Amino acid sequence: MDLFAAIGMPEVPLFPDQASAHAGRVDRLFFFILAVTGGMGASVGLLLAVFAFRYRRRTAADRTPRITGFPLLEWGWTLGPILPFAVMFAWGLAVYRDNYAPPPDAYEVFVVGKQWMWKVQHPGGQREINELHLPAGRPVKVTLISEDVIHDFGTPAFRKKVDVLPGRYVTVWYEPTAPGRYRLFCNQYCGTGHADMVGAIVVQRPDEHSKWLRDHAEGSAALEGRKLFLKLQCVSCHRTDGDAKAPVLEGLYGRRVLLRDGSTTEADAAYIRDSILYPAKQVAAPWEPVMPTFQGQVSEEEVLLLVAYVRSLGRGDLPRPNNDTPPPIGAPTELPNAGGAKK
Amino acid sequence: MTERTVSPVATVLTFAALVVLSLTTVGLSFLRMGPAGHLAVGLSIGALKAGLVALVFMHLVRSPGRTWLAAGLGLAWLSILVVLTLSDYLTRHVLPS
Amino acid sequence: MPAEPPVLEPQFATAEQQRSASVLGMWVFLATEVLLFGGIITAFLATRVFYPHEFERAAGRLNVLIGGINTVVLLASGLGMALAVHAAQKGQRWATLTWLGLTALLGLGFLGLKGYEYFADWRDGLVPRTDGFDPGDVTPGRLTLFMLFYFVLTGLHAVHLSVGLGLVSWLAVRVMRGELPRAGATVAEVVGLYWHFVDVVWIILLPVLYLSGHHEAADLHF
Amino acid sequence: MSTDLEVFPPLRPAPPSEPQAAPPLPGAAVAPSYLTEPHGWASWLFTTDHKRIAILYMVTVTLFFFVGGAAATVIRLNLIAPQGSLVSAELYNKLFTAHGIVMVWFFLIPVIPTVLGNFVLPMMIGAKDLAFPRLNLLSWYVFTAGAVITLTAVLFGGVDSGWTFYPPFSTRSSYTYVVPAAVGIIVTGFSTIMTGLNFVITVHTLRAPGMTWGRLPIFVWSNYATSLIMLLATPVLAAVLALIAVERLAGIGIFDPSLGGDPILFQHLFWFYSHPAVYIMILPGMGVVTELVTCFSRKTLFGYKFVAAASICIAGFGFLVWGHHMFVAGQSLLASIAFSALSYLVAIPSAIKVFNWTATMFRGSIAFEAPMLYAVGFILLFTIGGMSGLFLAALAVDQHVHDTYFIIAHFHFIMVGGMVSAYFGGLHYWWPKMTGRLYSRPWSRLAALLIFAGFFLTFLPQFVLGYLGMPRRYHHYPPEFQVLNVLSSAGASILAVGYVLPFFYLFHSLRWGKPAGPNPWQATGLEWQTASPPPKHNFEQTPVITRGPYEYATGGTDHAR
Repeated sequence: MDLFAAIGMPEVPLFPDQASAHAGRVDRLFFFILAVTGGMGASVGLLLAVFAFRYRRRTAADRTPRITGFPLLEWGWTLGPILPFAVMFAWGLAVYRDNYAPPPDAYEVFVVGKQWMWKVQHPGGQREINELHLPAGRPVKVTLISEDVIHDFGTPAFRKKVDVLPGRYVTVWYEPTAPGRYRLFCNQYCGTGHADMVGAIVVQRPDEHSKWLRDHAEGSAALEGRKLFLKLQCVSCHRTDGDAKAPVLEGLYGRRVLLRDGSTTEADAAYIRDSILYPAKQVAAPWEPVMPTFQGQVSEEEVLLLVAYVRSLGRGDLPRPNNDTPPPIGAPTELPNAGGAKK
Repeated sequence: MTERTVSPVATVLTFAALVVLSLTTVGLSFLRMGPAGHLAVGLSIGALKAGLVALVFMHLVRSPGRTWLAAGLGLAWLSILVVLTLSDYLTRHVLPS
Repeated sequence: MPAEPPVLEPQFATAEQQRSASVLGMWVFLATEVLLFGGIITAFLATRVFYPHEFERAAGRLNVLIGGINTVVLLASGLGMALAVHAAQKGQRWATLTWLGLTALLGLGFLGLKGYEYFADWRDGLVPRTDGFDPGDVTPGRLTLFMLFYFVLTGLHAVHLSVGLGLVSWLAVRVMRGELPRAGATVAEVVGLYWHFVDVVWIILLPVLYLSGHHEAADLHF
Repeated sequence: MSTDLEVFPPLRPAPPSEPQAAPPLPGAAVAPSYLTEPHGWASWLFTTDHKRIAILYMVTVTLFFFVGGAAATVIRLNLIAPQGSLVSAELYNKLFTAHGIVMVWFFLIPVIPTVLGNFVLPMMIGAKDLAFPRLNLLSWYVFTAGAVITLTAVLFGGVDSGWTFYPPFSTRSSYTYVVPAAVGIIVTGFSTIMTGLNFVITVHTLRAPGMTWGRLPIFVWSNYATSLIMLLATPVLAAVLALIAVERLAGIGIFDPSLGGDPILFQHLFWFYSHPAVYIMILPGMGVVTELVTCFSRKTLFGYKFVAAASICIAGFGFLVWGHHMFVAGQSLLASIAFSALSYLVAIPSAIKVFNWTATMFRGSIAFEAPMLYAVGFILLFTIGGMSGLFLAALAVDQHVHDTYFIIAHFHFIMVGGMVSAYFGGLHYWWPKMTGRLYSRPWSRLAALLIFAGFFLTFLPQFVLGYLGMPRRYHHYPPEFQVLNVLSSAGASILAVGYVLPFFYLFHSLRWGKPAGPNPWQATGLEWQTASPPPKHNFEQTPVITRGPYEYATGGTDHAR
C-alpha cells in the first residue's frame, strides 16, 4: 500500500495473501461471521451508549419503572441466534471437509518435522530444509511425521495447518494458484527453537518448477531406499526364490493384505511403516512373526525412503541375493535379535 | 432422629448377593468372549454390584433427593467424558468417501 | 452411651441441618473422586480401542485368583463398616468397636494380599523396566502400557484404601474414648460413606483390569 | 404481551449519584466489626470467619496478579523488536509459561469465588458463615502451599512447557521443573475443590428463612454454578497432571508414542478440565456484573429466570465442547464436527446474559460510579471476546487461526477485558462493605477508563496479527508483524498503569477514606442491611426474606410474578 510508503512507514500487511482457492473460501466465511458478529456487537454497543446517555441519573427523585421481564423477547434472543450459528457451523464444515479429499493424482511430498527444522523430501529425491518448492496450479499432497515432539505445519497463505504427530503419518493438501514466496510456520509449541522453525513455501510456475527439480536432482527416494533395503539385509528374507522367509514386496503397495488373525488391511504407507517398526503388530497371513523390529535403527526419513522403494517395486524388481550382491560396507554382520519371535 | 440406615438383615443379604455376583463375574472370565465381550459383561455386573453397595451399604435408598442428585451428577459427568472421548477414538479411521 | 446431642456449630440452626450438610458434603466429595478415577479409566478405554487383542492377552496374564479373593475381602470389610455405622447410630459402643476392628483388619488383609500380588507380578516378569520383563506374545510396548494402567489405577486405589484405614482407626479411637455421642454418629456415617466408595472403585477396577481378558484354569495360582 | 410496567412510588427516594457519607449512628452499642474484634496475628492466621479468610485470600491473590502481570510486561517488551529485544528464547518460554500458570491457577480461577464470594455469599443468603468454616481456612492454607511449590518451580527454576503441558514435549523434551509445577497445581486443585464443596453445601443448607431458590441473588447463582464446575472438572486435571509426573519420573508413560500411547489422549483429558475452567473464571464475573448493573441502574434485573438458568446451562454445556481446542490436533473428523456444533450451542447462554444486562439498563436511572464503569466495560469487551469465539468454532476458520494471536486476543478479551474488569468492579462495589471506608471517586473512575482504553490498544491489533498468521509463543517473529506488535506493547504499558492505580487510592482510603454507612450505594442486597464492616456473625438476628433480590423500584410486591 503506497499509503505506508507515503508516510515513511514500513509496509504493514493487514490481510494475509491468498495463495490458493481454499484461502478465498475461508476468507468469505470469515467475512460472513465478521458481518454477523459485527452487527450483534454494534447493536449491543449502540444500545449501551443510548441507554447510558438517555437514562443517566439526572435528579434525585428519579422514578424508574419496574420491568421484570418480557418472555417473548427473552425466547426471541435465546432461540434467535441458533439460525446464524447453524449457518456458520454448516459453512465451516463444508469448507473444512475438502481437507480430507486430496485428489489421487496430487504431487506428493514427504516432510519430517524435528526439533527445530522442517526436512522436506520430493519423490524425485530432491531434499530441502525449511523450504518447499511447489508447482502452481497442481494439487500437492503433503505427508508429514515428527521425529520427537508435536509440531504444526502452518501455512497462513493457504489458510491451513495440521499438527505433525510423532508415530503417525498425517496428511494435508493444497492447490497453490498464485506463484510467490509465502511464510511457513511451526504452530505448535515445541521448545527453545520453536520460533526458528519458520520457513518458506515457494510456489513457482510449472516450467520454473520442473527446471528447479532438474537442478536439484539427486538420487531418487526409491534409489536411496534400495540402498537401505540392501544395507539392512531385508533382501535376505524378502526374496523371490525358494527359501523366502517373508512376503514378496513386489506390487504390494495399495493391495489389500490378508493378516494372520483373518482380517485384511490396505498396504499403505502406515502399514509398511508399522511393519518395519512394530513387525508383530500386523503379520501377513501365511508367514511366521519372525521379522526383527528396526525401531531405533532407522530414522523416520529412512523409513520414508524404504516406503518409497517398496512403492516403486514392480514385477521382477527385487534384487536376487547371490554372490554378486554382497552386503554393502557397514551392513550389520548378524540379524538383530528376533524381537517378535518367541525366545 | 429418624433412622437413616438400612436394617442389618438387609445389609447381610446384600453382602451375600455381592459375593455371589463377584464369583459369577470371575467365573465368566474363563469363557471365550473376545475383548469386547469380556469388558461388557464384566462392567455390567460391576455396575450392578456398585449399585447394590450404593443403595444398601451407603443407604442411598433412604436418602433425600439431594443425595441422589450428587451421586447422579458424578456419573453423568463421567459418562460425558467417556462418550465424547471415545467418539474421537472410535471414528478416527472413518474418513468421508 | 450418654445420649447428649452433638456439639452444634454456630452457623447451623438445628442438629439435623448440620448432619445433612456433612452427609451431602461427603457425597459431593465422592462425586469428585468418581471423576478422578473415571479420568484414568477413560484413558485406559481410549488406549484399549487401538489395541483390543493385545490388551485382552495382557489382562489374561494378571493374577485373577488374588484379585477375586481381594474382592470378597473388601466386600466383607464393607459389610463390617455398614454394621458399625448401624451400631453407632444405635449407640452400642462395643458393637461399633468390634465391627470397626473387623473392617480395619479386612482392609489390612486386602493391602497385604495386594502387596503380595505386586511381588508375584515382579516375580512373573510383568513389571516394566526390570530386566525380568517378559512380554511373551504381546508387543513389549503394549504390555508396558497395560501394566502402567494396572499399577497407576491399583496404586491410586491402595492409597485411597490406606486413607480409609486411617479414618476408620481415628473413628475407633474416638468411639473408645466415648467422645462419640449417640445422636452424633454422623462422623461414623461419613467415614462409612468414604469406605464404601473405596469398595465401589475396586468393584469397577476388577472387570476393567482383571476380567477384560480371558483366563485359563492354570492362571489360578499364587 | 405488554411488559408488566408498573410505576410505583419507590420504597425510598433514589439517592443523589454520590455515595452517602454515614450519618453518625445513634449511641447504641454497635457490635464490634470483624476487622477489630479478635486482635493479633494468631486471630487472623487461625480465623474461621469467612470474611477474614476472604481478606487473607485477597492479599495472596493480589500478589500473584502482580507476579503474572510482571511476566506479561516482560513478554510485551520483548516483542517490540522482531528479533526479540529483551530476553533469550529459553527465558521467553519460561516467562510465557509462568504468565499462563500464575494467571490461570493463581489469579483468574480463585479470585472472585474466594475473595468476593467468601466475603459476600454467606451474607447474601442470610447465613452466619459457610457450612464448613474450618475447611474454608484449610483451603486457604492448601492454596498457599500449592502456590509456594508452583511458584518456586516456575520463578526460580523455570518451566518451559507452556501452561498446557502437552506431551511428548512436557514429558520427553523439557529439562525444566515440570514435576514440581504439576504437583503444586494438583495441590491448588484440592483448594479449588474445597471452596466449591463449601459453596454448594452452604447454598443448599444455610439459606435464611424465606430465601427460596427464586430469590437468590444472581451472584449466588453464578458462584453455585461455578462451584459445580470446580467440583466436576478439577479431579480430571489432577489425574492427568499426575500421569504426566509419573511419566517424567518413571521414564515410561501412557502418552509415549514409542510405546503406542497417544499424545492426543492427554489433550482430551486436559481440555475436559481446561474448557470448563475458563467458565470457572468468567461465571463469577458475570454474577458480579449483574449485581452492579441492577444497583447502578436502580432497576430490577430483566429476565431473572433466564439469567439464573443461563448460569446453570453454562456449567452444563461447558463440559461438552472441549474438542474445539483440537480441531487440527489429529482428532477424527466426526468428533470435530460434533464439537464444532456443540461449541455454537454453548455461546447462547452467554448471549442471553449480555442481552439481559443491556435490557436491564433500559429506562433505568444510571449512575456512572467506578463499579458501573467496570460493568459496562465488561459487557462490551466480553461481548467482543465471546463473539470472536464464534470464528473459532467454525472448523475452516479455526484451521487458519488456531495457535495464532487471534486465539490470544480472543481469550484475553474475555479474561482481561471481562473477568479482570468484573473483579475490579466487584472490589470497588464491596470495598465500602469490607472496610467501612469510601475511596476517591475521581481517581477510581479515571483508573477504569484508563484500563478500558489501554485494553483496546493492546488486544485489537492482536486480532489482525492472528489472521495474518503470526503464531503464538514465538520469541522472535518475521519483521512484517513488528508495527502491530509495537502498538500492542504500547497498549500494554497503559494497561499496566491502569492496574496499578487502584491499589494507591484503595490503600489510601483505608486510612483517610470517609466512613461508609451500612448502605452507601442504596443497594437492596441482604449484605447491605447490616453494618459495614459487618460484625462477626453478620446479622444481629437471622433476617427473614420476603421479597426478591433486586426490588429497586418496587411497590413492595413480590417480584416473581
